[in-house]
Amino acid sequence: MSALSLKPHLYDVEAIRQDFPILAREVHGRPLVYLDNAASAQKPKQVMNKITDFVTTEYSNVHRGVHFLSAAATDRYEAARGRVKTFLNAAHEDEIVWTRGGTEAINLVASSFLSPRLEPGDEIVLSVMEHHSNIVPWHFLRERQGASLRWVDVSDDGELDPEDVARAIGPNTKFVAITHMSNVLGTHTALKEIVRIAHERGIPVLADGCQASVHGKVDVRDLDVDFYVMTGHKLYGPTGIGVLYARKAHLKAMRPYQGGGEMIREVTKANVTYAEPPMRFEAGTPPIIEAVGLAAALDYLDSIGRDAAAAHENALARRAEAKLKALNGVRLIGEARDKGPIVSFETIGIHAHDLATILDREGVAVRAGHHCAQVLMERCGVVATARASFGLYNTEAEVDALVDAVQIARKVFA
Amino acid sequence: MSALSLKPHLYDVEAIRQDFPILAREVHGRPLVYLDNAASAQKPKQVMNKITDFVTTEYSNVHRGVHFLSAAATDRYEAARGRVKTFLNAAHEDEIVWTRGGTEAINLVASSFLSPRLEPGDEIVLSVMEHHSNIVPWHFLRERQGASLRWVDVSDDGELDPEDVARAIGPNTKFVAITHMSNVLGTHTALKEIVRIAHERGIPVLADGCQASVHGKVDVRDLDVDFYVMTGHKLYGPTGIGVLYARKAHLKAMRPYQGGGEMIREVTKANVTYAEPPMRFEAGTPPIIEAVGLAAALDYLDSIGRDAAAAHENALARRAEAKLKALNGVRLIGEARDKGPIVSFETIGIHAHDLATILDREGVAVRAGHHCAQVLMERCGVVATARASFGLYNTEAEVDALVDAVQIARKVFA
Amino acid sequence: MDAHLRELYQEIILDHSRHPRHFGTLTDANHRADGFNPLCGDKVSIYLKVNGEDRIEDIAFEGKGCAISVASASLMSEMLKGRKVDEAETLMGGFLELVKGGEGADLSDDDREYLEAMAGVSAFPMRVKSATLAWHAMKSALEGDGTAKTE
Amino acid sequence: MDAHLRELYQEIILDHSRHPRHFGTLTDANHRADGFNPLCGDKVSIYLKVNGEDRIEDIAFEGKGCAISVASASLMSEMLKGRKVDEAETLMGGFLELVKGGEGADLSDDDREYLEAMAGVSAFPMRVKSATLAWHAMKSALEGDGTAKTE
Ligand SMILES: Cc1ncc(COP(=O)(O)O)c(C=O)c1O
Ligand SMILES: Cc1ncc(COP(=O)(O)O)c(C=O)c1O
Repeated sequence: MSALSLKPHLYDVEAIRQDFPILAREVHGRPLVYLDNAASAQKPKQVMNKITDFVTTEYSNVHRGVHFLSAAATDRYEAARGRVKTFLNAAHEDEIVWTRGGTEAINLVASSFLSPRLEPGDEIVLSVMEHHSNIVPWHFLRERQGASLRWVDVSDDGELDPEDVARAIGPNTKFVAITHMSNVLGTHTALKEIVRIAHERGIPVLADGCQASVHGKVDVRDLDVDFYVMTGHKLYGPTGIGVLYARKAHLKAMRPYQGGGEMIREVTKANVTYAEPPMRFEAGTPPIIEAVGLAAALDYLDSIGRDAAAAHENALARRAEAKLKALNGVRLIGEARDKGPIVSFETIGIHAHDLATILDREGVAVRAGHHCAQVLMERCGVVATARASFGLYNTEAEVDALVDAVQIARKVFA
Repeated sequence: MSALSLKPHLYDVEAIRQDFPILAREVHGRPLVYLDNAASAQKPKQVMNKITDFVTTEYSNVHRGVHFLSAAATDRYEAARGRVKTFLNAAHEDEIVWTRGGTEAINLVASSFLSPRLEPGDEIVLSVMEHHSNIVPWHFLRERQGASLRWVDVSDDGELDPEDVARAIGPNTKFVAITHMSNVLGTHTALKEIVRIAHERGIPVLADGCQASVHGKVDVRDLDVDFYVMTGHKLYGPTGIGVLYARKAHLKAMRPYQGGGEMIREVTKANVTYAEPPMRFEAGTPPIIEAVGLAAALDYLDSIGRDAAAAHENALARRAEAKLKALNGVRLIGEARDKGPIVSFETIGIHAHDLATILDREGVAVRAGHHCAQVLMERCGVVATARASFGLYNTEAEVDALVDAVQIARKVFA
Repeated sequence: MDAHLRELYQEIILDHSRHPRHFGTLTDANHRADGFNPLCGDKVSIYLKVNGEDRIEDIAFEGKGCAISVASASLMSEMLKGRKVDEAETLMGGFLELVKGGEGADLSDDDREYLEAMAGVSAFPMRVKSATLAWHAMKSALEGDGTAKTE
Repeated sequence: MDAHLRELYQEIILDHSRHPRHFGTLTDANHRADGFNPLCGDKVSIYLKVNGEDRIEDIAFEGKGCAISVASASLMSEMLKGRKVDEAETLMGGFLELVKGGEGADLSDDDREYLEAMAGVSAFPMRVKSATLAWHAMKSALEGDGTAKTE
C-alpha cells in the first residue's frame, strides 16, 4: 500500500496502475509510458477477470434459450445494457443498441435513420474536426444519394463556435453530426448548446462521444441529444463492442440495419416483419462476452470516479502542454479553453513519425499521423501530428518522460 | 490422467473436457450436460489464456501506430488473419475480411456485392433450410430493390438435391446463397456440386459455413466457392467476430460497406477514396482481441484434429438418434444421409419448450424453438423443435443423460 | 423430478393444456387480437364478445403453443367469461404479479386461488412469456377500438 | 540513445532528409507517378525523363514526409540518375531486401554500400513503408505506359 492510500481525497494513481498489468512491462529496455489512450485504452484486471469468470461459469448464447445457462447469460447481457443506460443517464434500456464499435453506431444512424429520409440536395452539417468515422458515412450519402456536406470550421485555437453551427444550418439541412470531443485537438464542444440550436430549427443531432465519454460524465437527457455514440475499447473495455444511444421515438421510426436472427418478428418465404427496438438493430448473435466486459469497464471507471479521473488526466495534459511549450520549436495544435487530456503537437524540423520512432525507443508510446482526421489536418496545414493522450493510470513522471524523450529527439535532429 | 490417454489413437474426451472449466459446473444440482453447441460453443482455457496474455502484454490499437505495442498488436492481429487463411485453405490473406459475426458477413455481401448489381426482377436462389441470417439480408434486397427470392425445397428427409438448385436458376438469377450445413436438420449440402452447377451458369455462390466450419475441414479453393462465412463463437472462439472469405477479384470489385477509419485512402471535404481490400471493408477499430482469440480457437480445434472431432461428434449424434427413435412418440426431424452432429426432434404431445424446461431441470441444455429457421419450420409443419447439438467435448454418457431426461419428460406428460 | 417442476406442471395445468376450455373461434366476436412470441413461435388468437354493459359475454381462443401458454389461455378464458372489462384488467394485473413471483394482493381470495396454479412459472423466468402471451393478447383485444380488430 | 536508433538516423540519412537531392519537378519528364501512404499521409511525386535507350536521363521528386521517406527518395534519385531502366529494377529489389533485413545479394558492392545507409530501417518494421514509398512510386512511374502518367 502506498502512503497515498492513507489520504482518501487523493487520487491514488499508483494503486490504480496495479490494476493494469501491462503498465509494468518494458519496451526496448525502458519502462513503458503508454500515452496512446485516445487510440485505445488498456484493460484493467477487473475487466479481464469478469470476462473469464463469465465464460467459465455462465456463458451461452442469449435470448432464444430456455435452459439455465441461456437464462443466466441473457441476464448478464441485458444487465450490461442497463449498466450503459445508467452510465449515460438514458431514460430507457431499450434506447441502448449494441454495435461492434463507435464506427458501426454512426453507420447505423446514417443508413437506418437518415438515408431513407434524404432527398438529393439535402444537407448534413458537420465540423472539420470530425473523425473519419463521423465523416465517411455521410460521404456515402453524398455519393449514393446526392446529399451535400456543410462543414463548420474551427478557430485557430481549435474552438467550435455554436453560432457557426447555427449559420451552417439552412432550409435543406436534415442532420447535424458533431463530435463531443475532438480526438486530435482535445476540444470539448458545447454540445448542449449545439443541440439547442439545431432543435430550434427542427434538426436532429448525432454526437460522436467516442472520446468525450471516456473523460467525464455524460448525461444524454441533459444534453437532449438525439443520438450518442461510444466505443468500448477506449472506455477500458473490450474491442468488438460499441454503443448507440438513440431516443425511443427515433428507434421506433428507423428501418432495420442488418438482417438476421434476433431482429425479426416473423420470416416467411414471401415476407419478413421486424422486432421492436433495440433488437430490430441487433441482427445475429450479439457481442455477448464483450457486453459483459464493457459493463465491468464502466463499473471500474465509476469506481475510480469519472470526474476524478478526468481531473487527474487534464492536470497531466496541462502539465505536458506547459512543458512542451517551454521547449523551443514545439507547436501545440489545439489550445481550446475547454480541452480534455489530448495533446497534439508538432516539433519543428522533425516529422511526427520520426519523433514517434525516437520516443518509442525511450519507451514512450505516442501516436503520429493524421489520427483519422485528414480534413482537420488540411485545416491546420499539417500532414501529421504527434499526439500524447492521457488515461486514468498515467502519472506526472510519465509526462516528464515524454518531455525528456522529445528533447532527445531534438538532439538527434539538431 | 485417464486410462484412455495411454492409447494415443483414441479420442481422449475426458482430457479435452479439462480444457473447458464450465463443463464441470452443476445446474439445478445436476451435472451440466451442454448440448446447445449449434447455438454457441463453450471456450477452452487455451483461448481465454491467450486473450488474457495478449491484453496483459501486447495490447494496443493496430495499423496506424509507430510504437512498439502497436507494432506487436498489429503483428498478432494480422497473424490471426493468416491463421484463418490457412484454416480455410484460401489463396491469399487479403481474401479474409473480419466481421462482427456470421450475420454481418452475409449482410456485407448482400450490400456491397449484390445490391449494386441488382435490377428489379433479378432473382436470388436460396434453400428453405437457411438460417434467418441467410434469408433476411436477401429479403432486404426484395423489399428495397425489387429482387425476388427463389426457394429450393428439401426432401422430407432434409436432403437438398443439387439438381433442384440447377432447376431454380433461371435467366434472371444473379446469386445463389446456400448453407453448407443446416443448423436444424444437420444436413451437409453438396456444396462443391452446387457451386459447379451455379458457375456453369455464371452465377456466384455464397455458402453459409457457420455450422459446417465447426464440424470438419473446409477448403474454399477445392469448393471453388465465391464467398464463405464463419462465425467465431461457434468455433470455440469469442463472440463479436466472424469471417468473410471472398475471392480477391470479387473484393476488388465491391463497394465499401461501412465508412470510417482504416477503410479510406484519402478523405477531403469534397471527396473520399477507399483503401484496398480487405481494409476497405473493415471500417473503424477492428475486433482486435477477438481476432487473437479466434486464432487461438482455430489452433485448439486443429490440435484436437477437425476430422477426429467431427467423427466423435457424429458418433454421439448417431447414438442419440438411435436411442431417441427407439422411444415411442419421438420423431426425428432431419434424416439426411450426410448429416452432422445436430439432432432435432419432436416429442409427440410435448411441446419443445416444455421438453426443454424439463430437460434443463435434469441439467441437460438443449435448444427449443424455431432456431432462426421459420421458413424451414413451415416446410416441416412444426412450430418448434427440440435440438441437441454436439461439440467436441460431449460424451456418450451425456447422450444417455439426454435420453433419460426425455423419458422423464414423457412421464410428466404421461 | 424436482419440486419446482412438479409445481409448474401440476395436474390442473396439464389438464387445461390437454383439454383447453373455450378453444376455437367466435363467429360473433366484436373484439379480437393475435398474440405472437417471436422467440419461440407460439401464437394465440383471442375472440371476445363484449356486450353493451362492458361485460365479456363470450370468449374463445385458438393457437399453437406449449403447455404453459395453452393452459394459461384456457384458465384465462374460464375466469374472464362473464366478467366486466375493468375486472378483467385487474385480474391481468394480479396474474402478472403472480407469475413474476409477487403476491397478487389486489386479487380476491377466490381469484388468487384459481390463478395460483400458474404461479409455479415464477421459478422459470424464461417461461414467463409463455404464460403471459394470452393475457397480453386479451389486453390488446380489449384496448382495440372495436373496429380495426373487430370481425 | 540506442544503437538501432543511431543507425536509423545516421548522419547521411539526416543530411539527405535536410538537403534532399533532385528535389522539385521536371518540366520535361515523360514518366511520372505519385506515391501515397494512407496510414501516415506521406506523399511523394516522382518525375523521370527516360531516353530512347531506356536510360533514366533525369529524375526529380517532391513531396511531404518523414526523414526516412525523404532521405530514401533522395538517395534513390542519386542512384538512379543515369542508370538503365532494368538496372533500376534490380536496385529496387536489392533495396527492398535490405530494408527488410536481407542481404541484397544481387547488388554490386558499390550499390550495396551506398544503400546500406537505409538498412537501419529493418529494425523498425513500422517504418519500412516510409522507406519504400518513393521506390514504389518510381516503379509505378517506370511501368506506366508513358501516356497516362506522363506530363
Ligand atoms: C472521435 C472518434 N470517433 C470515432 C472513433 C471510432 O471508434 P472505433 O474505431 O472504435 O469504431 C474514434 C476512434 O477511433 C474517435 O476517436
Ligand atoms: C447456419 C447459421 N448461419 C448463420 C448464423 C449466424 O451466426 P451469428 O449469429 O454468429 O451471426 C448461425 C448461428 O446463429 C447459423 O447457425
